[in-house]
Amino acid sequence: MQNAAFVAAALVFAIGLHGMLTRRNMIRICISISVMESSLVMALVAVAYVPGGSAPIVSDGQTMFVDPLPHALALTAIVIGAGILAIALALTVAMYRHYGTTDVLAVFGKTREGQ
Amino acid sequence: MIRRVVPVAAGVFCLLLAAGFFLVLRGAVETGSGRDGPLLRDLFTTSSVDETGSVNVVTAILMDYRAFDTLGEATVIFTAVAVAAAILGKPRPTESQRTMGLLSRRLLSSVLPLFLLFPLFVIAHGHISPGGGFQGGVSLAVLVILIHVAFGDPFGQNVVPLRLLVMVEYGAALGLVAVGMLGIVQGASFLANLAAGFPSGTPGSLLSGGVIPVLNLLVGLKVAAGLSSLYIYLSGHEASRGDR
Amino acid sequence: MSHLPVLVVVVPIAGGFLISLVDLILPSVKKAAVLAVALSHGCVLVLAAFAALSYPPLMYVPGSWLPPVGIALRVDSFSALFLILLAVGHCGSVLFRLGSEGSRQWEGKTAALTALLFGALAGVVVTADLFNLFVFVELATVCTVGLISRKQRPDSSVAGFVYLMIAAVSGALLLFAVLLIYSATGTVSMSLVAERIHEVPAALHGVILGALVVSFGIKFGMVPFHVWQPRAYHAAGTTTAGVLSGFGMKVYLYALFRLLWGPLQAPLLLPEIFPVLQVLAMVTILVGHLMALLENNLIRMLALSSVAHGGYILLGLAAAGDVGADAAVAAALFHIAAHALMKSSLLWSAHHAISLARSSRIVDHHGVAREMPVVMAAFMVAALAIAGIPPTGGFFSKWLVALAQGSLLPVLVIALGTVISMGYYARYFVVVMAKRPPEPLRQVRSRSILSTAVVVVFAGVVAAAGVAQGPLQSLFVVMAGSLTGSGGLP
Amino acid sequence: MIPGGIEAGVFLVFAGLGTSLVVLLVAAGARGPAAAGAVHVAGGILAILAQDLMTLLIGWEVLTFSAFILIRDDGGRRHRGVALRYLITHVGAAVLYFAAMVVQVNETGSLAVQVLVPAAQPLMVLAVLIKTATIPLHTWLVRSYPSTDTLVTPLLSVFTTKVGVVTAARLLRFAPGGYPILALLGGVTAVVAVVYALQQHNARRLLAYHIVSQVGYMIAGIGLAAVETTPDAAAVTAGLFHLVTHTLYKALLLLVAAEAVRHAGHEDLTGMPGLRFRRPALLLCALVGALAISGAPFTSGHASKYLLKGVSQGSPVVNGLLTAASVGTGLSFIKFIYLIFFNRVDAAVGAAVTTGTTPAGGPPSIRDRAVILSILGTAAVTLFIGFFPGSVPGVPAGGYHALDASLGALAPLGVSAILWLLLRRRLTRQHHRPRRPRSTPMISVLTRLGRRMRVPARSLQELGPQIQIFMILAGFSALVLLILQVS
Repeated sequence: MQNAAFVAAALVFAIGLHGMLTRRNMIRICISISVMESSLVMALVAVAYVPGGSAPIVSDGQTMFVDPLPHALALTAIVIGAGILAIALALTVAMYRHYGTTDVLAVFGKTREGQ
Repeated sequence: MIRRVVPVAAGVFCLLLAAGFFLVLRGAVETGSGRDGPLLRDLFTTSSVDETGSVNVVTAILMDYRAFDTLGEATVIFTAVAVAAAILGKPRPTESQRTMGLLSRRLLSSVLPLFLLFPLFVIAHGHISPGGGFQGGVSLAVLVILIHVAFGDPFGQNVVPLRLLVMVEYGAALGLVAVGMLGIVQGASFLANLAAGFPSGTPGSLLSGGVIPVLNLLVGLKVAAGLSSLYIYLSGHEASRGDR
Repeated sequence: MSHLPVLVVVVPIAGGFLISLVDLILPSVKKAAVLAVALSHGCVLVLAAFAALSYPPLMYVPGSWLPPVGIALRVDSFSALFLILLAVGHCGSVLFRLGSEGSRQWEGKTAALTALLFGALAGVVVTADLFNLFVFVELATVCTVGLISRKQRPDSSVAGFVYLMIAAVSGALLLFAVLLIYSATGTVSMSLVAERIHEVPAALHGVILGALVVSFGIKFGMVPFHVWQPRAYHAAGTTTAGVLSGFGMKVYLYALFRLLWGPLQAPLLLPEIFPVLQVLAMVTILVGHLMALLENNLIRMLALSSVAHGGYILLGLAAAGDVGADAAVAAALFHIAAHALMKSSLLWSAHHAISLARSSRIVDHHGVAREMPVVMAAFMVAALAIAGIPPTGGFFSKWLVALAQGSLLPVLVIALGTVISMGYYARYFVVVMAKRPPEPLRQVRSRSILSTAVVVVFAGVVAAAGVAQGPLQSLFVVMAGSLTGSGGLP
Repeated sequence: MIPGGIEAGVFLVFAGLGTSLVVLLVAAGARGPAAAGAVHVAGGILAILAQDLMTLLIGWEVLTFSAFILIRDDGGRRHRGVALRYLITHVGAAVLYFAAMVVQVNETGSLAVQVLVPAAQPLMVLAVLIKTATIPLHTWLVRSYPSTDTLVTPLLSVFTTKVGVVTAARLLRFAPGGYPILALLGGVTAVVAVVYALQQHNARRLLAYHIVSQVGYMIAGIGLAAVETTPDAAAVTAGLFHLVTHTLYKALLLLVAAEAVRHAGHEDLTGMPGLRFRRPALLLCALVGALAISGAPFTSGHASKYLLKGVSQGSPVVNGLLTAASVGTGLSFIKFIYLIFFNRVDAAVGAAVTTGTTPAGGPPSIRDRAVILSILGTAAVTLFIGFFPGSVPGVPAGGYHALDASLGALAPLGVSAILWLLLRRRLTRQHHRPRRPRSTPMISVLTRLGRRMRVPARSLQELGPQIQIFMILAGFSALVLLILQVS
């Protein structure tokens, strides 16, 4: 069960990384960054897994809980990822306004000429 | 040729890395499960209700045990909005009145109050049920975004002006710090909860958990205001050069 | 008083919020607010540093929760140096900006972002919790991107985007390492990790170490992870580049020191890493200097020189591989302190030259020194120091780093680096001291005494540090002892 | 603090000659160079007074940077390049010194000035060879010294190379396997530089090559100290005594050259107007200098060369090289005196090569008086040392003026005279375009390499962010694999 989640996390990581390395559209790169970070969140959640554990909300009769700390860490990591994604998108918008394209290599070529 | 080879090579590279990722992670978890001694999760789940007054252990960790992290991440959102504002400049709503169809608008206007209710519930019950400030705040931001999408930017700006959002965000951010300082004023430490003498209430009821509900509310407001202003910055066009 | 470790983080963060609010509702007092925030942060930092020096280490637990469940903050005499540097950097940069830029520059978010950046950096210094470290590193990243691309120029957006992509990889590696540490040891508190890390198998330990080294290597510009740096500094402008290179980079190096000696116990458990780091440091020095030699843009040249100097500090770190090698850590600390002052002084005095010549290309700076002799004299003193010419502080820090090396090769690399750096600084001197500028310079805007004074004081302190190197060195040895002596965290 | 023995003599020369040359600069109205020159003198004095390696290094660096300013001061584009190369070369020497110092301190734990440990010797040898402009590392000297103001060159000639010699005398005993490599290098330098000097037609460049050659004598003397057959103290004394005498007469000759250049308005020896007996005092002083550098009896140069010959008895190769160099030196200075004072120049050619400053005319200015005064003073000191070598502190008395010694010194000069008669036409032929010495190979290789690397270095930066991310991840994988390998 846990291993399956790890495999899924690893695959999502590979997908995100592949997108980051090969895509030229900046919005896709932003999405890839986000996907890559989600894979770590998935791994965090999978690490927290305890066989037979329930959600960490204490109520009567429950004694087995999954590990709550990674959940809290995952929440924080998600929010931080959202902040970074927002800035990446803002930069994409700014560059689109200047250059009229979201192709990262084209933008790079233009700044090289500008220097 | 190269265009075909590069993605494949990158794919192989990524898969290799992913395999390493998996192996290492499994090795780490096996090492951890082989370790004896007290487990941190038992520490949390057995004592968090008494120590924080919050039934939801995740919220207890976020808003009490590791509230300092939460201050940091709230600051990240704050900073992200500030950076987006700095990069994109003052937004101006689009001239065109692009809105959704009439039916959707009518439906939305009757459902919107309910939409408002849900995030508020999530925020208020953050310490006794799944949810909390972040989740509620994000839902609240969706509400604002929905107004913009459904009724057009000018209308949305009229209903929820950017200035108001920004003020709410700054106010909530300062409020977070102020609640933290309250702990110091009370003679305990920064962001202290029950240790600073705040009443814990009955665990499981709405008014319990010391400052946790307050923090939830502040974080919820901050995230809601931050994310919706981010949307406005991203969707609005830059005031054109001639205006400056 | 006992709340100082948390105040060094909270004051600038609250200050950042406050500056934004003041900007919105009462713009007329913004300058005063910025100055007040910087000065109060400086005061808190210095007080915290001195408190840590007199009775180390200072522990603090926000929310009164002790480490297994809560986050601990920790200030010892090793972090005291960095706190002082941050105080100098925050107050210095704000004073410099106050003196050097017109009122137009005070609109926008720069001031708030600077305060938040220094808050985040202080957080990295004081925290004793791995995940908290991640949060503050990411906060610093976000502030850095904002400062890089705030100018709304196309090339600054590109530089910001590149930095963001690379920082995302760096952040992912850091989070990955934290995740591995948590799964393997069941805690994210540095002191507890330090107690349990020996149970972790060597292979896993190596992966964690590699991830952390690369993650922070990206941030401080270790070759070959440095490629974002010249572009980013060029886009950020001299004032911000001075902050990032002078003070930001040092904090990431601090984190690397802290992690290697604290939670990872690398000198005890994985001493094989240090020769690897030594090779990386030598490559960093040579590549940084050589690329700076080829550069014809002043800011990019200085940025690449920063890369090389990160290598010197790393060389000190690598030499400290033996347990208790306080001398090497002290040498690295000396170089950190000296380079922080030298590089910010260089970049900030370059600010004047660039605004005078309206270009950051070196060839456009003909005759600049004749227009502003005091600033350029400060530049030259700082350049002599950074190249390592005795008797400046920069020379003694290099000397101590070289003395700590076990073999001859790193010493020769240090020596070669000095020649190359003297080459590019001398080329710049020759240009600025030329007689006739080929084209008329801009009408000199009144430079305030304040910004000149900041530059001159920084350069002067570095030059004078050579005279006081004896006591300084013993101070740094004490600081290093608190990192290595107790084997890390208590 | 004040050193004893022959080093006291070096100190006196540095302080006395340096100060008077700075005063000369002040009198000549060159305020900027005078200030830098004062710093230069201070650096030299600091170096000779240094009791530990660190202070000595500081002295080196002060000398380097003040010399950089002195050379660069003219501001012409070519001079800037020369000054830059000077600076880089000397910083290179200083960092070799630095590396040697690190090794020394690591092994002994002490910074005191003493003979270095064997591991540090090769580094310091390289540093000293650069500093003393030993062939083939001499190009910085012959490029930079002739390009400054005529009155600055004497000042420059006093310190930089000489401080290198003093450093060698204090720190170096380099003879791996019993071969006096340093001494041989010095001897070869003495000969080769003289051969180069014979080809020169620029007054100051000729003298610059003679500095290289004469410093080769000193290095030969000091290098012999490492050989077992020679007593250390004698060899070092001989080398440093030659330093003292050479510094004085080379300053004298450079000042004479400055006067000649002022008269001619240019520096081409073959186009000098032939002063003859219009300036008898100048002629006499020039003769004193030329005889001294050629080692004629009863001159200071003879005394120091006599000591050098004494210590080089043990190694005939060095002795032979030094003698050959003496022949060349004599020949070169016959040419020097002849061309300045007795040449009948073709008026048309003379006018054609005349550029720059106007020839002297009218009543002598303060500058002229000051220059004459310095020339006379230096000549007097040179003569005094020539007659009473024992008066220099640390120098053994007696034996200099004995018949066999004098005849031994005259023999090479006789050969020079014969060669002069044979080769006069070739040596004094007019050259309109003298070849400039080529750049140091190290620096030209570096600049060429830099130009080649610029394109790939930049394109790597501009390839786009994804390549960089790939590099980061590949670096990460490599690092982890490496750690796993070693652990």
